[in-house]
Amino acid sequence: MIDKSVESAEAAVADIGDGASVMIGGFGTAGMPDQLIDALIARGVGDLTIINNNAGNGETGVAALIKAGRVHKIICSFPRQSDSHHFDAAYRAGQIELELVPQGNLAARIQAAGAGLGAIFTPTGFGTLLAESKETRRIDGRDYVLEYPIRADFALIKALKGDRWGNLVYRKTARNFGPIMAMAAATTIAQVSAIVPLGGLDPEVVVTPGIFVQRVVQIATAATQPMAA
Amino acid sequence: MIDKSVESAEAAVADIGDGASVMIGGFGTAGMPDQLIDALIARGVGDLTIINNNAGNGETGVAALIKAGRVHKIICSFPRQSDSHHFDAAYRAGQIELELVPQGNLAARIQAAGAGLGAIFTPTGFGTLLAESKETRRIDGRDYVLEYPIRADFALIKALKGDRWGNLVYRKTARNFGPIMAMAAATTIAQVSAIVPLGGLDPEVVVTPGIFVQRVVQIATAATQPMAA
Amino acid sequence: MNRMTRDQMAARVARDIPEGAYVNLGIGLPTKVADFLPVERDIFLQSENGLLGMGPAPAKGEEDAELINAGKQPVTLLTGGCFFHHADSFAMMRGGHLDICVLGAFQVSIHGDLANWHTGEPGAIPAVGGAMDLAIGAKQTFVMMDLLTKQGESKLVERCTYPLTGLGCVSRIYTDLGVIAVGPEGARVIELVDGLTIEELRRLTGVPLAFARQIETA
Amino acid sequence: MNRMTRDQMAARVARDIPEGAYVNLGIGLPTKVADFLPVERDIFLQSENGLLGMGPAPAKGEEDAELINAGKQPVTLLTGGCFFHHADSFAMMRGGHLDICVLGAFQVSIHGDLANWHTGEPGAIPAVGGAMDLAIGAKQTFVMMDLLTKQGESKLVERCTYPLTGLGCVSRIYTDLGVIAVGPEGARVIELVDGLTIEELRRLTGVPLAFARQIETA
Repeated sequence: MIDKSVESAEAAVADIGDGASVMIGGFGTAGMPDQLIDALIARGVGDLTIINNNAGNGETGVAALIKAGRVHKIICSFPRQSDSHHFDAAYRAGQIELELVPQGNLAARIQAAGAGLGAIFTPTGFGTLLAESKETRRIDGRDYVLEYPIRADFALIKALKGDRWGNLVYRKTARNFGPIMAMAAATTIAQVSAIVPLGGLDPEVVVTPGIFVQRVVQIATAATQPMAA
Repeated sequence: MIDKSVESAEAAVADIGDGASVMIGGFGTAGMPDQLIDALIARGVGDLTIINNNAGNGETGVAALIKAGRVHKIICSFPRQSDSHHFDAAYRAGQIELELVPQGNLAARIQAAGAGLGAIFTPTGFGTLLAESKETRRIDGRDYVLEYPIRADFALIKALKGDRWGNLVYRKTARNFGPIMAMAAATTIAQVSAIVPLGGLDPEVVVTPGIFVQRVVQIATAATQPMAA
Repeated sequence: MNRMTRDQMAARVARDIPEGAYVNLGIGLPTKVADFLPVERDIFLQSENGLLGMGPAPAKGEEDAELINAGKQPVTLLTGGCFFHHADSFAMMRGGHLDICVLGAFQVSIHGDLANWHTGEPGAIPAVGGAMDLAIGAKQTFVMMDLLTKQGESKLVERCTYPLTGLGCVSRIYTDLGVIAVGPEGARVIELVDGLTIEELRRLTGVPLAFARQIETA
Repeated sequence: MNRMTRDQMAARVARDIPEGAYVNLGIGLPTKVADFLPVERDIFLQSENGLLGMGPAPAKGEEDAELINAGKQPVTLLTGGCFFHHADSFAMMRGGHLDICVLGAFQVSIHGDLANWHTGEPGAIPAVGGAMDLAIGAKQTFVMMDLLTKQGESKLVERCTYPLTGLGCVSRIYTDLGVIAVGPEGARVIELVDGLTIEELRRLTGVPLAFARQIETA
């Protein structure tokens, strides 16, 4: 019997080592797998490459990971925000490397990795600083930049429900990068509000098929998240 | 009020003209929008370029369109089957042009069109007849073929339910090419078993968001399709 | 002359959004356009973080941290809206499925080049988000901005000096002083606020400006 | 010598599929492998037309024309299975998420090149389907075939003469006469049917063959 459920966040991240590349789901705090990140911080590993849309908000999640000094490099689209002070400080101190990627290229490059493509020609960023020194090509009268897949050793994502085969469904805009990151990492670890029995998810509504998920850990949280004050 | 529902299959296809490129959903007969195709045949237009996984099965759908002599070219992955006699005859008579595409490249090229990519490097087909004279590149030690998007003027697809904004859900393996073709055509026309009131589809389980669908037509059919004898 | 207020600018943009349009409103000032879309019109607001059919802000106490917009503010979902993942969301932009996006700007060139993501100043931490995807992806890109900086410099320029977001992507600029079409043929003024003359606008911007045959007064 | 029956070949392949494997069984002979997978093992069968967790054929009268496999035959879905669209389905292959695919073949070279989609004969209508994606996408590609054609020619060859499906993609061949590993180092025989000698196999195939230190008898 295959059972991908793991008893704790600590056990779920126990093989993430120094220097690993780790995709982390979430757009701001929505969909951010805080408990998995806390477990990763507790493990004490460092020199991580993090792929996330942002570079931390406030004091939790990716922000806490950066604050703890564990992030060598971050690949993201929107680091600077009103509450990205931990990233800002680390960046200004030269302690963290930044690869800035337009958000849609970030999504497309992650999806390309999951789908086994070697590279894609995307129109986004053509003629801008973010395409400097990149290969370009005019196709059918439009200009494109060649971009390469972004893959990772691990993906840490948050979903609403999962089952022991790793099937996942998400909740509202917390879905965001979860489904594509799950496809692009060698090992995908999902924290879910509830692990349901096999058959508890309608086969028509599964968003992430279990083939893309290696571990599922149940973290009891309220289904509806109150907004932070 | 936006209402994308159309009263009949005839009205839904009324602006498809001679020489149009038309994606048609379906894998074999599962997901094939037979009534839309019948309406297209009745319109009498010809010289069509058809994009479908197969090249017709038996006497209905794409097979009927080919039999009626309306197809100038077909882009597909698996034309020859035990029941593809209408295609076989047209092909042997030199009446139809065939572009054979590996099935995954067909899907990826359709998805690339929907996503606005200019081209993709795919590993499938490298070193084979189907990549002859195509640009190739070695990336990170693996060989890839450059493939271009496939887009179309129209997509005819079949879904289970739709609403007046064009949101769609599918049924079992009839989903197949529907969601990606909907994204890759200028005008997507969906035949559904039922048009439900707005709000009748759970926002978490909509597979094709209405932005990708221009017309929805209700064709009453049994929810469960009996197999042909 | 009468400078338009931010609300007036938002109402002006809203007037140009037809029923049935799929629209993305950028972070900041463009978000305000939503308040001026007539409720009886079906207009589909897309948010890059994965929702279509975005509704207004929720009532106090009804906020849901997992139902937010691109600016990470709480929103609601209209009946008939839906959720999807980030690759599909940006396929909607890059694939040309959005009819209109409305963005803020640091500068726009008379040929429609846009600069709105980075001042390029030393020490500034850049952040681009979905701006580049939106700018080049939507069928039409509108910009909403004050025509002049606080220092009185024109933000409509012959050539952007700030780092670009996209080339030749903007078709129309809605400003506090008027509405200007931009593109391959250069800039053409469509509307002017009451009391502002063509000559005055030429002087304020310092760029070549053509004028629509019949200029409306905003 | 004892040629293996098709059922014996299918059972032999099934023995090499571990619990938890994600597997695609090609059209034709490979489909039979499903019948020999132990029911107590969780093995995930993928079908290219958009399902994971494929179950056995339905009972007579329970067939559903919208629940079919890649061969367009009616199947069932196991509890815990799910549906998805074609781009996601082929991402599972091309992205390296499938552990094993099992395909039929016209020819396999000692270096793992595969030819299984087209005879190349004049007048033949080619059809490729998902064969090329599967062959190069799965982590391991197994081939199931009779070692010899009806005319007695070896289908294990030094170089394929039929049009290729993929280069160097096959790792193991399950035949009616034995099991052979192929790859960059060439072909190595792992198992032989009872009564067949190494010399005889060399003669039948005419290709260079290495032999595992301890050859099992199938």
